[in-house]
Amino acid sequence: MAGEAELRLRERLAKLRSLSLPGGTRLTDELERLERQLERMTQEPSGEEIWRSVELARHQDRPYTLDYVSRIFDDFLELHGDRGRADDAAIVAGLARLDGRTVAIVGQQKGRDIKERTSRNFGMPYPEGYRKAIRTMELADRFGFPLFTFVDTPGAYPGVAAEQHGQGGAIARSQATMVRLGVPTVATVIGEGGSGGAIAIAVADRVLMSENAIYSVISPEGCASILWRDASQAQKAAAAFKPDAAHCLELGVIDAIVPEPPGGAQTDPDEAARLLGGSLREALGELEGVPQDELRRRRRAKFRALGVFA
Amino acid sequence: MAGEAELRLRERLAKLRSLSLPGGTRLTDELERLERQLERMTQEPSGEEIWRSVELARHQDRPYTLDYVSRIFDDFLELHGDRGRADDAAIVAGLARLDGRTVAIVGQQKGRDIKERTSRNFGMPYPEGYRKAIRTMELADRFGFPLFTFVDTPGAYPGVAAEQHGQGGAIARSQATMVRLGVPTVATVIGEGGSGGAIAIAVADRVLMSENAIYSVISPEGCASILWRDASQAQKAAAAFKPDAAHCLELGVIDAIVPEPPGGAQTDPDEAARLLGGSLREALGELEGVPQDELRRRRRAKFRALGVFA
Amino acid sequence: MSEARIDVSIEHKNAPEPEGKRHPNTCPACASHYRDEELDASLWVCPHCGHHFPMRAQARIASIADEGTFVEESADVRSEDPLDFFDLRPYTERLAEAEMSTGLGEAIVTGQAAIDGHACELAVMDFKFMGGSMGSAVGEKFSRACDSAAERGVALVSVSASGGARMQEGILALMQLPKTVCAVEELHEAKQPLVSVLAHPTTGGVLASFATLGDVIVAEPGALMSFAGPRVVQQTTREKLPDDFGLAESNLRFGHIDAVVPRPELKRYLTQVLRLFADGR
Amino acid sequence: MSEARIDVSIEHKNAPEPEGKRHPNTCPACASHYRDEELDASLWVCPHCGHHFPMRAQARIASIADEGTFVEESADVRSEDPLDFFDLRPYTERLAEAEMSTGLGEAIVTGQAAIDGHACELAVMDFKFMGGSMGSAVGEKFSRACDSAAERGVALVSVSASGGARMQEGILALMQLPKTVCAVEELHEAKQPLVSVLAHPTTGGVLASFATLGDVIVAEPGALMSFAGPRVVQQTTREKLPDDFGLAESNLRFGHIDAVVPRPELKRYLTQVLRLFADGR
Ligand SMILES: [Zn+2]
Ligand SMILES: [Zn+2]
Repeated sequence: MAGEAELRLRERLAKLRSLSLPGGTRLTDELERLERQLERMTQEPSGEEIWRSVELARHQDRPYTLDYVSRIFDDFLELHGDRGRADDAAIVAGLARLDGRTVAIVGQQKGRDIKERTSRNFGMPYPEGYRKAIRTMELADRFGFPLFTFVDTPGAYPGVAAEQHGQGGAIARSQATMVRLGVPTVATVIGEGGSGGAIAIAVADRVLMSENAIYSVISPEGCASILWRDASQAQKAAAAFKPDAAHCLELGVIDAIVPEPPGGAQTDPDEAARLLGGSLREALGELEGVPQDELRRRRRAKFRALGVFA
Repeated sequence: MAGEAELRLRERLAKLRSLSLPGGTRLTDELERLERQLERMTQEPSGEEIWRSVELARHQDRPYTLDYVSRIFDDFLELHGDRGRADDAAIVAGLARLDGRTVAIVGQQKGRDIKERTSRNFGMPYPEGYRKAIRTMELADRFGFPLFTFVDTPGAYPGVAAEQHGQGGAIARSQATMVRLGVPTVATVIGEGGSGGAIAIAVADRVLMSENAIYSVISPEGCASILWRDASQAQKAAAAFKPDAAHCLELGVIDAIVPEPPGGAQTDPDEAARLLGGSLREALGELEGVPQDELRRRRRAKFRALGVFA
Repeated sequence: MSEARIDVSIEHKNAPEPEGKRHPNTCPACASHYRDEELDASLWVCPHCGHHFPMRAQARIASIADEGTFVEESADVRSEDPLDFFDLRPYTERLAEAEMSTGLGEAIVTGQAAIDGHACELAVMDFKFMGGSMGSAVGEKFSRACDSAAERGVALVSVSASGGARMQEGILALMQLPKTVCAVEELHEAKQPLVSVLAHPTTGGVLASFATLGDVIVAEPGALMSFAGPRVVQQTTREKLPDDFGLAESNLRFGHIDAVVPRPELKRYLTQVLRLFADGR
Repeated sequence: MSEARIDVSIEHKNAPEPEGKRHPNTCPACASHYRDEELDASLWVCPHCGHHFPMRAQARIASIADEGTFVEESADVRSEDPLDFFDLRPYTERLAEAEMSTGLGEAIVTGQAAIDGHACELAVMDFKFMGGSMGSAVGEKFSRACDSAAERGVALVSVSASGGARMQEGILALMQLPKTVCAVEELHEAKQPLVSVLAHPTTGGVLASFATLGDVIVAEPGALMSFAGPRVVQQTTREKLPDDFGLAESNLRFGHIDAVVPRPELKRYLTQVLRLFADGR
């Protein structure tokens, strides 16, 4: 959908925009120059292109969290359980090494075959899953492990038991935990970034998004059935609320787009992992050495700045 | 069972013993003098006297946590729920004022009539109760409220669901939370201090114990049925493991004994509350102004020092 | 299957009446009908059966703030339309209509106030403004209210009533969740509490952000508080929903709130909470 | 009633065989019989069916520490008898007998070691010494092991096997819970992890203190880990216990441990954990 050059350009633009300019005209000039360049290079993704992202983000052969983890990290040690009531397989958590350095990992996990899909609840976590995420984040914080999260969920599970176990509060507290962490954090939306269930583990210093991933406040079908009163208008809804990576970057919601192999990550998972690995290393590199308090301050400032209002 | 003079003497002794002596002979002399005085004044509580404590500690008319809270504190606001799965009525938690100053309260609560006893599970908490305690402690810590806990439980509930919900881990984490608090903490064993279920909320800067309360590693009946293989030997077991306040003070497990009205707290709950209120104020007074880190350091040193070995 | 792995036991209790299409002043619980002034005088609680009608933001503020103490802040903050969103109608048109019909600039009203003499900050949502949905303007106003409370060293009392995030702002609406969470975190760093009052309904993104981060959380009787609405749950799971699904009373039982507080007692309750938090320092 | 208020749903799975009175080298699962040397060679795991026999502290240390690396610490710490405790026999006599029959000074052995080259501290309990019960000496030795690990900047690996607190030391035994919790807290302040391995059985006071505070917690297959033992639960509640009540496998399902690790894989697993925690700093 977008060439690598364009992605880099968008990324650079987003970074420039996020800088608090110390009165420098020079920077503003560069910003304008880059924006013009980008405009020439590309138009807005069309409705069809956006829908193609929705389809690719949900493609059954798309790499899932553990597919990336096994390719990018060494020595993955999965941790289980929320230390309270359950082990929710829709969220995987653990420790691993990246270039010899230990990091913590939290991600939603969909299943490949019917049996695994069911056992992982199609990547839709219960509150217990978010509590497992929280305790893993706290472990990372205690030992100074950088945290990588991988977002790939249609949404938090909307079931009776999930509500009774406190789905809303668990999502809120997972976000609050991420806000408090004193370690570098990098979140990547690798497939479906579905609403509250996604943001619960995505309040990170750097938020990346795979080229064909989607990130949205509601599913296209959900939006269509509420606003158009017709779930089959999903494509129209997606075109309206623009869940694609290019728009998310433009809105400042993500910091960079992770390129995928031509045709999508599912065509070449190894190459997709190589590209994602590069982006993760780059993002972590930008964060290392930043003092804890400064990390927290910048993270809060970044999310506090999101939104468009008059 | 013991005169007020004796209690004060024991208390003074316990405090002297707990000081880390900076090479001072003078203090050691005083210690010896006090010990001789105490010896003259009293013998060890006999087996019968210990059993009398067991009976009084369990007396059906004995004041429970809320009876003391309503008499000692103003403006009690009960907080409910563990923010996860349940509200366990065997533990009450909340905020209140003591002499105009806001404090946090956590305590086990038995029921007065059959219906309340059942709904409060006879004061035997589930893990959910300890999770409510933990979140209340964290609230106190966040806002700098001193914490008062009241111990009155036969023990943590030994049920299938309680085990499945992580009874052991909840008790351990409640203790760990108390170790970390940066606010003054005062625990009082007001009735039955039953084993792990009791210590879960008793890892405090000052640990008080009502004159006729008991504090023990196992119930007399449980001990008898294991060691004597006969639960009816409970009285013999109690005499052997000495759960009474005088012995707890002698062993350094508690810091002071709270006097009760003659015949026990049940004979005059108002007077019992007046006496307890005085002890709580005194204990808090000793802790106020101590910096957070120093509070934590002393608390850890105190519990690290408990035990007798060669 | 996955339901069976994670414990799914549910409990059933007395059901509220279905809403249907009635006159807004007809009590859905007992079918009594009232004039506006009657309900206004009774804090929009049915004098006959105690049912809690939805309460507008200004009425809410009047019911808890001391007379003449409320000073609105951030009144000029307005929503934009960053996505040029158009469903059956343009988002801008919906906004204009909401402003016209409610007299409010957005779905939340914030400002300084005193409750029984205790200075505090208020953030009160109004369900009538686009279903109390949270977009960038609501997120900004709530966050500024946190800042105002932190700066002035007072508690923030929020009253939520929201269907969730505002779809018309797309991903930026979702970003109001972490934004408000960050704001609450900064309030907490200033050692000031958030007292969260959940009115009917508090669902979706508002429940999954600031509303459940209250240091004290209470709900009004019969208020729905659920992340997913009953219809979504029903459609997704095909489960039979318990009669009290997501209601305040069931949330109290499941440990998610501190109390269910009837509206006539709310001011007294808030006074106690503010007094306790003020005396701690 | 109270059971019904808090969700009590339970699950049933395949039962282990009851223990009964057999020769200690007869497998309770498949009834195969072995000589000591045979079981020693198989890490006390039944070569026929995989049942995990209890393992003595020295054999455990030999099975996970690199050869020749273990240096015992606090070997001279011994229990006292602060209560002059006498049940059917004096506590001092029970202690002497335990020391004679086990060759150990107490129910825990602690010291420095290396696991596949990773320096660490070990704290290994021995169920044969008075049922692995925790009195003042066990608490002190465990706590000193935390200190030693903190000072040397290495992880602490504990292997627990315990019936709980040692009744014969009365309230002082209970105080070993907060004491060891404080020690773990000090280990954490030194940024060093506790890796907790639960062997059969880990119950009562040991489960309710350091054993469940591990940064990583694993259990051996079939190990009982419960705060209250099955008999107490049965007697108190008159409930029918699930067949896998309190077993490692059910604790994994309920979210309390990270993994069930068969004994032959334990050294490899610990190596990975130590490597990960060592590379973080
Ligand atoms: Zn009515
Ligand atoms: Zn066998």
